[in-house]
Amino acid sequence: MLEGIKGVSSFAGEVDLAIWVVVGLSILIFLLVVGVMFYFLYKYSNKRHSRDQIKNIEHNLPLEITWTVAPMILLAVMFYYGYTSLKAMRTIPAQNMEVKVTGQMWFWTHEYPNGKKTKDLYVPIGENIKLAITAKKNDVLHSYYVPALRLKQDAVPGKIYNAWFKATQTGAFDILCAEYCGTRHSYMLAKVYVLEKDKFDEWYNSDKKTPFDKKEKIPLHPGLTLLNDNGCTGCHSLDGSALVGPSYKDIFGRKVKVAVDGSLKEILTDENYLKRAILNPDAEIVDGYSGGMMSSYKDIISDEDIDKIIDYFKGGKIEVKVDKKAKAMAILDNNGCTGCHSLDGSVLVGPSYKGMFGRTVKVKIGDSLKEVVSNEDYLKRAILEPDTEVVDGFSGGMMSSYKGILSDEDIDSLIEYFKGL
Amino acid sequence: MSNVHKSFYDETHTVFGHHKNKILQWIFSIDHKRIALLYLFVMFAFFAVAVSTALVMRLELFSPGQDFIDPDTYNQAFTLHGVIMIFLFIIPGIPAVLGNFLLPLQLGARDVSFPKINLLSWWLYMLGALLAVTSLFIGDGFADTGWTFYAPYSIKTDTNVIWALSAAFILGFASILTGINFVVTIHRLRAPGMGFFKMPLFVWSLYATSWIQILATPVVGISLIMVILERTFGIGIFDPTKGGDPVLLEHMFWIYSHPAVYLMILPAFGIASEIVPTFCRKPIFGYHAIAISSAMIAGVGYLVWGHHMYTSGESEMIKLIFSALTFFVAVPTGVKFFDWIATMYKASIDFKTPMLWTVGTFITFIIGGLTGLIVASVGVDIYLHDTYFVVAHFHYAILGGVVFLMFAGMHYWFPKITGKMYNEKHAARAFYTIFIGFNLLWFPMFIAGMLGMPRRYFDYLPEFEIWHKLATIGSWVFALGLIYMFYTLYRGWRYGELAGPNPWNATTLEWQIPSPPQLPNFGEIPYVDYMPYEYKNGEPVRHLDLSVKEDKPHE
Amino acid sequence: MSNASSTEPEIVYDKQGNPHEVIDFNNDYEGAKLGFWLFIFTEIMIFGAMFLVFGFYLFQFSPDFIAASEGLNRVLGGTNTFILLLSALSMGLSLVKLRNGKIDESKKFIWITIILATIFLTIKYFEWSHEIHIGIYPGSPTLDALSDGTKLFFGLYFTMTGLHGLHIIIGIGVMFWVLALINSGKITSTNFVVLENTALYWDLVHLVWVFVFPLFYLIY
Amino acid sequence: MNTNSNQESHPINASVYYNVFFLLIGLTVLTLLQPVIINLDLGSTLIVQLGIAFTKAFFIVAYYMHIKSSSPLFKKLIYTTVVLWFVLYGLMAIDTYYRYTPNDLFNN
Repeated sequence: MLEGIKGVSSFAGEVDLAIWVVVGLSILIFLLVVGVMFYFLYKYSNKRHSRDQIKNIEHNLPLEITWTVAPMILLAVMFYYGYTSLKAMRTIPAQNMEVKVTGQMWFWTHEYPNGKKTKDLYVPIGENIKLAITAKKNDVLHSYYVPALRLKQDAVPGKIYNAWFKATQTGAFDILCAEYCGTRHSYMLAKVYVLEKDKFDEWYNSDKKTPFDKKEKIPLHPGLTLLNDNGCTGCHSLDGSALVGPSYKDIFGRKVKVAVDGSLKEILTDENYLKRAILNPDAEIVDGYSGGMMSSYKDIISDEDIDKIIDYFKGGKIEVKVDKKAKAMAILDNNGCTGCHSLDGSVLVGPSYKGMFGRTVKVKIGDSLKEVVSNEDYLKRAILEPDTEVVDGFSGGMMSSYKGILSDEDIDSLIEYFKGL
Repeated sequence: MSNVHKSFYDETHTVFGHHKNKILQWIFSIDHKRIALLYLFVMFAFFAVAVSTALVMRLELFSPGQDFIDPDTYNQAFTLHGVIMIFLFIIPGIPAVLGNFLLPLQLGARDVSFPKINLLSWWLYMLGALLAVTSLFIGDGFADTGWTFYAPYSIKTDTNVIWALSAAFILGFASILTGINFVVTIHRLRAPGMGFFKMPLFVWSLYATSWIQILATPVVGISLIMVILERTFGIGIFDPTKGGDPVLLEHMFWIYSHPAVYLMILPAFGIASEIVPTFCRKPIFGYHAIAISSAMIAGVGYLVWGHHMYTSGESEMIKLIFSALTFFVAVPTGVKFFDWIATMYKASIDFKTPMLWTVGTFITFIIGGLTGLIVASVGVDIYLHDTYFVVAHFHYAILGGVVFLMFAGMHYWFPKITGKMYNEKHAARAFYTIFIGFNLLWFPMFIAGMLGMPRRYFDYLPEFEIWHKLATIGSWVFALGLIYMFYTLYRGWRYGELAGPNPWNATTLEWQIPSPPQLPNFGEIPYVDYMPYEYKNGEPVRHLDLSVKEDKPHE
Repeated sequence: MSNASSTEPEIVYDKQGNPHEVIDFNNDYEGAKLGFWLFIFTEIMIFGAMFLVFGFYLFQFSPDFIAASEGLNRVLGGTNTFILLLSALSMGLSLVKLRNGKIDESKKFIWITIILATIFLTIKYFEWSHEIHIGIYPGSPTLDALSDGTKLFFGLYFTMTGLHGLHIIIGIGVMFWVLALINSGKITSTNFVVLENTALYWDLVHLVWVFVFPLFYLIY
Repeated sequence: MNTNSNQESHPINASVYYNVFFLLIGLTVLTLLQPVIINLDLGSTLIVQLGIAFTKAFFIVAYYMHIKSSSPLFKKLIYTTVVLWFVLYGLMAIDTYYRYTPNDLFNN
């Protein structure tokens, strides 16, 4: 539902005033001009005004000057109100919360200053929200349109344009796409939820995906929480990339060369080694990294906690099943996948996820048709290079590659999730 | 009436000399009157196609949700509707049909300056039309970009965008050639004595129109070529992944396409300026003001394109400049309307069908024009941009302005073109049907747009349903009215009474020769040292007989 | 353009009895020239629009454009500038000769123009093939790896010089047609508007290059 | 054969062509030498180069294209087109300038 025409942003008043002024003046001009015309048509019809009564009037300079100048004054008034409403709309207060809005084919993403990403926009009432609106670089034009906020700004790929608003009323208001963007243009919908300040803050500082989530966020492995809280992840990545120190990925149970007092030695990273590495990091330095970067965590992390961390390294996982499904759903939602691929078997722009895994499909490679089994490899290719194999009956060029957007881990969990659908 | 000399239906000259074959005599004719009729038939065929696509779209929108076409088909339908209506119907419409037919007749010339290029224009027009039609049936079908071809969607989509772009480019070229032809004709071939301020106002409007065609069309032509190059070679100019700026294409597109709407409306105003004095039985009020305002609209209309782009991310400064310039265009337009209405003062108005159409158009176009002021106001437009309000505004201005006046002109010059008369009573009823259908179709869209219904939506939120239902019902009434009108005209053409050279007692030169005109137009060319609309007590001051006499054959 | 049938001008008389000539559209020199000038305006609008695009990106990517301009071959570009200058002269002289009744010399100058135009195209061909050889052409992997400004510079370079080259090719075709018309006696020392319009067209081609050359080759 | 008096308009002279040709050669040499003689920044380069280009264009249009000796109509048409382009470029320049620099109205 479009939540009414009532303006709920701080500048809606100015815009509405401008609308009423220009519409009112237009109606006035219309009535005047058409009224005079009808009066003449009636009075000087050939039934009432015969030909010998005609007066050939061809000029009247004062009259002509009047009807050139008088409209200019009215037009100047209309222009002025257009200007004031634009000014109110475009003067962005310096104090604001900046939310990044990214449009992509048939999905809006809102990113908050603390990194939270949502499909709908959640804002506190009475605060200045600055929107930095853009579209994905390889995507098309969209337009961010919130009628109730009197806000509209095109999202142009590769460019960032700003808009702002201050909501004056709580509630939910529609976001529509106003610039034609292809097949599901009319379904590129989302909502702005204007919340009370404390409710917003509570959500904003929580792990909850949306303020209306009843469920707490899926708990992290306590070991990971410890790593996060102690700043370990600032230097040790979780995804295998080498930062300042070695990554935590697959850290347990591998063979590494370490430098002990200047000589190299090969050791197995077992529990003991890892414990030593946390408590006395400079004693054995993994080859390729330099010592002196990490300080000892003796007396900072308890033995008990270290065990938890090592359990995490071992790959100990909790609530894997629930976790995976929710995670996959979150990935699908946050990347707009469900805008084009349904979960229930109905065909939108792309094939449905339901029954996707394991089936045999015909795909177009170039101009030729080929049958492939939709297995892990195929699905991975379909996510990373969507246009090389297009499923028969669908058109290419609709989906952009998710290379660099989804990590391998994300893709794996998606495929895992598809298996169960 | 042509008992002295045969009409142009009976004889012609073609680009190859003379032919026995009737069809070849038509499609290779270099007679401006035949070329006008060639345009007429092709154009109305395409008009029928575009109206049908619109009816299909309205039917789909009758209720929310997907009913009988899918979103992709819908997107192609509105693109097809836009491309045909804009490039194949309205832009060439009045200049190529009525302009071609009447310009030499009103000037007292025997043809346009370059008759062969005139024929070439029609062939280019046919080529463009053919490309557009062909692309419907191959590959992924007609382009689905909307007639605006905004990048990067026009670069990414799989449909036959290149075909549609090439078609638009070729049609633009045809329109340029017509424009060149007209400007040269007006400068060179006026009857002796006829200064610029003694020309009929329809000629004035065609003069302004032709300049827009010459100076604006090349800009969009080259932009379309660059989109084609973008798709084939990836030159990067409008492609954000290569650093290009899609907003630049919007600029270049509207540099042409905004003047294009003045290109559509100016000749229509010219028609009104012909009809109003004829049926008021008195000289037009403010001849000079109307003539100069055409030129002013053309000139200022060139500098307002940015008002299509208030939300596109253009700078605030330029928004305000464009807004001010846009309001300024309203002044000469207003002057024209005030002059027409002032002509009605102390007149003796004869409500024949052409006058009915003209008065009806004044109502609809004033609504279209005033809503144009509403969307010219920056802050207001940001709310209304790309909603149904704009759709309704555009159709009130172009359908309710240009096309209605085109119909007025068709009725007005029908006896001149065919030599016959249509049935007055049926023609008037057809007008009322269309007028009611039209308002029922488009007025609800103003309200839907005000409530925030975006355009080009295949589906809509449920609270807009009532407005869509009303509009769809209106579309049926409107379509019925159109059929009624065309059928009345067809009956007139086949079975109507002979009309005589000057059924309306009008004053301009085309009424001083037989209907239908003879091949060389004029027997002797008059010395025109008088104003075009001179009436005394409701009767034309001069009655001339300029028909080609038997004893004085020309060529 | 010429119509032998209408040899006598049509004269109408005003009230005072003064004669006024009715202009015959079949044989209207001034009209033919005006028409061609209007066509030239459309060409100016086309190239003007391209320069608009060029300026738009030059403003945004000046450093990239300057660097990319450095990579173009100024010797070949400069040579081409002189060749076009010469060809514009020879085209003009052919018109002078024709109007003075020296048909053969006029034809000779048209041939010189055609040869110069062909040399221009040959040089352009070598320039382009060198750039394509080192992997610089729209959509090439080499170019895609470079900065956005460079991509746009070369995209515009190929589009604009390509469009200009296309005009030269059309010009050569028109010149052959003009030669045929002279041979068949359709263009004479008194009926020369086709050659004059061809000369106008060639001057336009030259005019465009006058702006293309410094903007692409000399902004570094 | 030709009765249309317009055809024998202005007299035409080869020496005009030669004079303009040498003038254009001179200007072209200047164009090529500018980067060698003085190294300017982009703005000044554009002013110098476009200045020379417009001078050349003036001579080409005035003499090679015979506008100098044509009827006033042609001159008026050319002024109109040139003015139109300057206005168009001006409007685009205003937009580009305000869009890509932090000087736009309402400071955002």
